[in-house]
Amino acid sequence: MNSPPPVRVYILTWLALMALLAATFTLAHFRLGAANTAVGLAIAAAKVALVGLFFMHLRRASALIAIFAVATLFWLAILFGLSGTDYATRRIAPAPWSAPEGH
Amino acid sequence: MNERAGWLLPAASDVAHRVDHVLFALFVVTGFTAIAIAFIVLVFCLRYRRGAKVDRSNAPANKRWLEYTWTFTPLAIFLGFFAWGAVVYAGFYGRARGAMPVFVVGKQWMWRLEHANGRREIDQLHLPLGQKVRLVLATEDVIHSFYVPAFRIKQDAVPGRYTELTFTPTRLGTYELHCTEYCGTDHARMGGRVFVMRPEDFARWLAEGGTRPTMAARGFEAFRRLGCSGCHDARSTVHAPDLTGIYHRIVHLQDGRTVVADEAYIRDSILLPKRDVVAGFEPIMPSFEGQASEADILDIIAWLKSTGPTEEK
Amino acid sequence: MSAAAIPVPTAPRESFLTEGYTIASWLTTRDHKRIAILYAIAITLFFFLGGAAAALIRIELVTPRGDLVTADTYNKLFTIHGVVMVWFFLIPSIPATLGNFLVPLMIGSREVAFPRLNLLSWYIYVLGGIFTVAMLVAGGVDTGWTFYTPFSTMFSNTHVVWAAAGVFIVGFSSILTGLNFIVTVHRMRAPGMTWFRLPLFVWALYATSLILVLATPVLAMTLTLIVIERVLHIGIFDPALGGDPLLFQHLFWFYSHPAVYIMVLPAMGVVSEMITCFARKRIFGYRFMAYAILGIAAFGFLVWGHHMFVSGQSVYAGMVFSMLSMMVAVPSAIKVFNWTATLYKGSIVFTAPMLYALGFVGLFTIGGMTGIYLATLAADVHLTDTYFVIAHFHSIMVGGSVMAYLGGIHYWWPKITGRRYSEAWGRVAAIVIFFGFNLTFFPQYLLGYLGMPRRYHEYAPDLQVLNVLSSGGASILAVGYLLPLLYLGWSLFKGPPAGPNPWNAKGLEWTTDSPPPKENFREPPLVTEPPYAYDPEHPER
Amino acid sequence: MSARPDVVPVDVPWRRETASLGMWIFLATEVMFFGVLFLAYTHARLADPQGFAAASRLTHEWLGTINTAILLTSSLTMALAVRSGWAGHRALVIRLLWATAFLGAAFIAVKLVEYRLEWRDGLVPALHFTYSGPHARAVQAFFFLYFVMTGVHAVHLTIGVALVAWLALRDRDPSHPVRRRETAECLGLYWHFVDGIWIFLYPLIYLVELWR
Ligand code: HEA
Ligand code: HEA
Ligand code: HEC
Ligand code: CUA
Ligand SMILES: [Cu+2]
Repeated sequence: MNSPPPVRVYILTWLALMALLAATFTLAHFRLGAANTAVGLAIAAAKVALVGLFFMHLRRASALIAIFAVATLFWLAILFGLSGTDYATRRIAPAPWSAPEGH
Repeated sequence: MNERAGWLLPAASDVAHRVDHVLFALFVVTGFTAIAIAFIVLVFCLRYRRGAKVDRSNAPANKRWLEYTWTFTPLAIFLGFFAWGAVVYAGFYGRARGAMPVFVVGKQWMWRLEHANGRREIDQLHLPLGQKVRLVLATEDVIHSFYVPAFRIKQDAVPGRYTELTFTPTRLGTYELHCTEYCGTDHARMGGRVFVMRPEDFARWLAEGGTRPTMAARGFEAFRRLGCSGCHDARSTVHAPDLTGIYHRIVHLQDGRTVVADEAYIRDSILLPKRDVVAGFEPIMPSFEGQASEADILDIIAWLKSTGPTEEK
Repeated sequence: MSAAAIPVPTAPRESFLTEGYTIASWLTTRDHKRIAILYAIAITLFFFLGGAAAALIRIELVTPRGDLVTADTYNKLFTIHGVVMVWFFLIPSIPATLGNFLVPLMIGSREVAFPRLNLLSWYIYVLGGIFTVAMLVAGGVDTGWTFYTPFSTMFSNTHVVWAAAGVFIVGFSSILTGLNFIVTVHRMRAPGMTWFRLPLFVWALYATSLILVLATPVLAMTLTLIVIERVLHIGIFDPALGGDPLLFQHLFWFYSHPAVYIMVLPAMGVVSEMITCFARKRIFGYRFMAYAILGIAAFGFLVWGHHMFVSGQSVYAGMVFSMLSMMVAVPSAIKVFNWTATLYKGSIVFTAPMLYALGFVGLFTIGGMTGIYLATLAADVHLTDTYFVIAHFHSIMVGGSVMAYLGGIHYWWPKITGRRYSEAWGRVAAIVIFFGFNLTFFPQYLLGYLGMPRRYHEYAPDLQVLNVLSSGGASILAVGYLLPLLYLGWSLFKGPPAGPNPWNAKGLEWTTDSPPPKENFREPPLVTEPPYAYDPEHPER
Repeated sequence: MSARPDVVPVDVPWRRETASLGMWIFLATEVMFFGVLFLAYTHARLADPQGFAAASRLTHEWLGTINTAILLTSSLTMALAVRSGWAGHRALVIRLLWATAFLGAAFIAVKLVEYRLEWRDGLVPALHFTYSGPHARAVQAFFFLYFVMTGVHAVHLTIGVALVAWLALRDRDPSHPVRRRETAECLGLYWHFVDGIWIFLYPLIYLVELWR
């Protein structure tokens, strides 16, 4: 935290972000099946990582803050993961149902 | 009617006994532990009360082995109960071969039940002794829960889908039926009676009401028996169209035509699926020529009609 | 009494209470101690509001027929009882009153990290409360505190939107309190106050804050979706649109199960302080106790599906959640055993706070153990949504947390007000509450096993005896809760001065005046010893 | 949200970063807040992947892409504003803050144009929904989530723009130090977080089966 990081770092990060944006937009035009979504999300994760590390200065932040950042994502993973145990293993037989009058 | 003899709840199904065993074991283990803890606390409190002349030297502030003992012993006990409970629980949802289906529809604030032969009852359920029963539950409005304390069974009826439950009544008598998922004003009054009868009495009773099962109910069975649900369930991994409410819907076909899904279209889709392939789907549906009887097809159509929003309020 | 050893304490001339006497000086204060008192007043009001609803519920249930109130009124009663008791009383109870008052004192700080935010959180709480009371006046809400859809979104004709808004708002007050405590504990500790010198109360509040911060937003967004669905008639829980009502349950319990630990962890912290003090002994297994607190907080997030065993959730998910529920019970067991072991070779006095603490240990154990019944899949199928569940959670929340809260109020009363209360009355109240509790809720375990569903205002006539017992117990309980109001009120004006440390207790909060000065400590404390340096062989030290 | 360093008696190492720690914790709550919507999206999309693809084709992916670029750039200006604060360049700070606020406002403007187009096309569930092609149910679910998610995001961004503008105005006053300012740092964190949410929204909304 002594001297601020050089401006160059910021510009390079921004360029990388723009490049990734172009990449994700371009790749989406190719038919990759399920990989389309995977690639889209992976690139998004990479972009967020760049923003976090360089714009939000996670790279220079204290361990404590890094732990909080990671823990948050972990908790989100719990929400997705454990509700996933239900949705992944549930078989649904749809039944007729309609909303009441006025809905 | 007073089904509880003294303060004991009758156990009137195969499931009930198994659940009671688990509960009894829980009661013994926790009861013993609770009394033991209370006893130790009492002894300490009396013995080490302020002013009592006792040896207080070298009072320990921690002991590793003790901590590990009282970490892993409870864990082992707890996991034991988990495993036992899970096995019994799985039994509720096991394969229901040879089970007698009963359709249950919850509705604010009553239960409508329908037997395989079409006999309907409201807030009452007649069952033959010793016959395995499979309840298929649905609801017309909010979530309800079907609860027969004497059977120790309970299952929510969830909007938009069917849920199931299997058990065998094992004791003659009349038992309470409740709704145990809060469903609005008369939630407390949404209940009734379950009558477990001798099989011959049940057969007689069933014949009295001798209507045929509704076509839709049979269609639902056929839809599952023939394997249609394997592809057409919303959650199926096979990419096939959702058929809920298909009747009278406009369908876009692969070749650009649009048709209205009437009886003939559905019939063709079952027997000659390659003819009208729906836009956006692969033509993987096999023909059911020879497998699905004419009666099946009519039943299925009736069933599909009944899933529509406009039909049958 | 150890207080006899102290020369005849006099009240300090200046304290945070003498900083200003106007109402404005209270309503604009940034002093965490004054904010704690603002909270205490507000939550006491809400406790009696929730209690009044409970009283009406129990009176209705004296007879098996629904003769006192209509079905709709009854439904509104238990809903308002649940909503008020959970969100407006128990969740803020210990954290926002005792926690606000004590955390900075215990870590040797002059302030919380964000004093203005702290005051803001009180105002947000009040705003949420206003919404809730307005909703009540306008006619109430009848969804149950769980807001299950599609009932709440499409079928209820009551003020769901207002109720949800009230809870949504009060959630932000929780979040701000939690955020404040986390940063305070990380950043404001006095020199020498290392993590393993923190009192367990601080550990407990730290863990609670983590839960508040990570779970509450999920509730907030879920309630928002409920409101949108109700207002616009479209949403993601609507089965007619391919939505899933069970998704709501997942989201609700993702918050609400951790929330039950929000309600019990601070109580555990309070009890740990009191047991060591009145046994004059170091807490047994300090580190295990601290880890157990963190363990409960973390594992508490993994078990929410145990509220959904018969809901139509997949069988496998049910098994996963059942197993994880068993694991989260282990740290609780560790705590019970360590409290017990703390008594060994202690020098125990049975003051009022100690009676509350012992009551907590017993009733928490029973409530926790019945939690194990419910976590056992097959047993839960029979017991879920019956009075067994009601008895389970009241054991922990009323027998446990409310007991601990009252105990804590007694224990720190001399510190907060600078005055002593009547010990004799304190003990009487503790004993009345303990007996009232047992008489109220033990019959309910039986009722549950016998198959009496919850949220019923009518029931089978043969269950009347047990219900009458329960209602009788509730009236004793009501007396027990009114008593402290009287003698603590008396102490406020007539109680003798307490002196800085009437219990002869350890911990930084006892080293300063009672009531503490505005800046907490006359000079910045320096910590040199581990917590709870009690010596049972020399209880007077 | 301001820490009060003046009331802290001794400066010990762990007392630093008070406000930014608070901000990070606040962001944790925000992650969980949005997490619910992402979970709802995942659930609805897995229930009908084709429907979501069809719906995604009704969005304006070019506007979405341009908006992403705008927002990423605004993150750059914001980060540089914080950095210039550390370096002590007051004039630069103010200019960069205005640039950030401007880009944020531009994003919202584009978003409004998009909403307008969707209204015209009858894609606004509950208020003006006329779509009746295939997968109508899923399309409706998609657009419901679309409006909730982008709406909540836009609200966050609007708050961000207001705060950035406020800070830019305040910084003209020379009595405010630009150097050690946790307010600006926290605001920066918030801004980048809002950006991060959009980064995930972008592929989930605009790019589903774009090759169709
Ligand atoms: C403060 C509140 C609180 C706490 C701490 C707990 C703690 C626990 N709860 Fe409880 N619970 C609620 C409040 C709470 N609960 C509420 C409000 C509901 C109902 C909500 C509603 O539907 O309205 C509920 C409902 C509820 C259910 C769902 C019931 C149903 O609706 O079907 C379940 C199921 O698993 C459950 C389990 C547990 C378990 C396993 C614990 C464990 O954490 C308990 C661990 C503690 C111990 C086990 C005791 C100490 C241990 C020992 C002394 C060791 C020795 C013991 C043995 C060998 C057995 N709870
Ligand atoms: C957080 C805490 C909390 C607390 C402290 C309490 C406290 C009490 N609760 Fe409550 N309860 C809940 C949380 C809590 N409850 C929840 C979450 C539910 C579920 C709601 C739902 O299903 O949605 C519930 C539901 C619930 C029910 C089930 C209703 C039903 O399902 O039909 C019952 C029934 O006996 C009950 C009773 C009591 C009693 C007797 C007390 C007593 O401890 C209260 C004692 C206090 C007083 C009595 C007030 C003091 C005195 C006065 C105000 C003077 C006037 C009093 C008299 C004239 C008697 N509660
Ligand atoms: C192997 C998977 C599979 C099975 C088994 C199957 N289907 Fe299909 N079905 C499909 C697919 C894929 C389509 C869409 C392509 C087409 O129209 O052929 C389809 C289309 C249909 C349609 C037209 C749907 C529309 O939206 O217009 C109907 C009606 C239908 N099936 C009924 C049935 C019935 C009744 C059965 C059982 C007797 C059945 N299907 C069994 C895969 C299956
Ligand atoms: Cu139906 Cu409760
Ligand atoms: Cu729980």
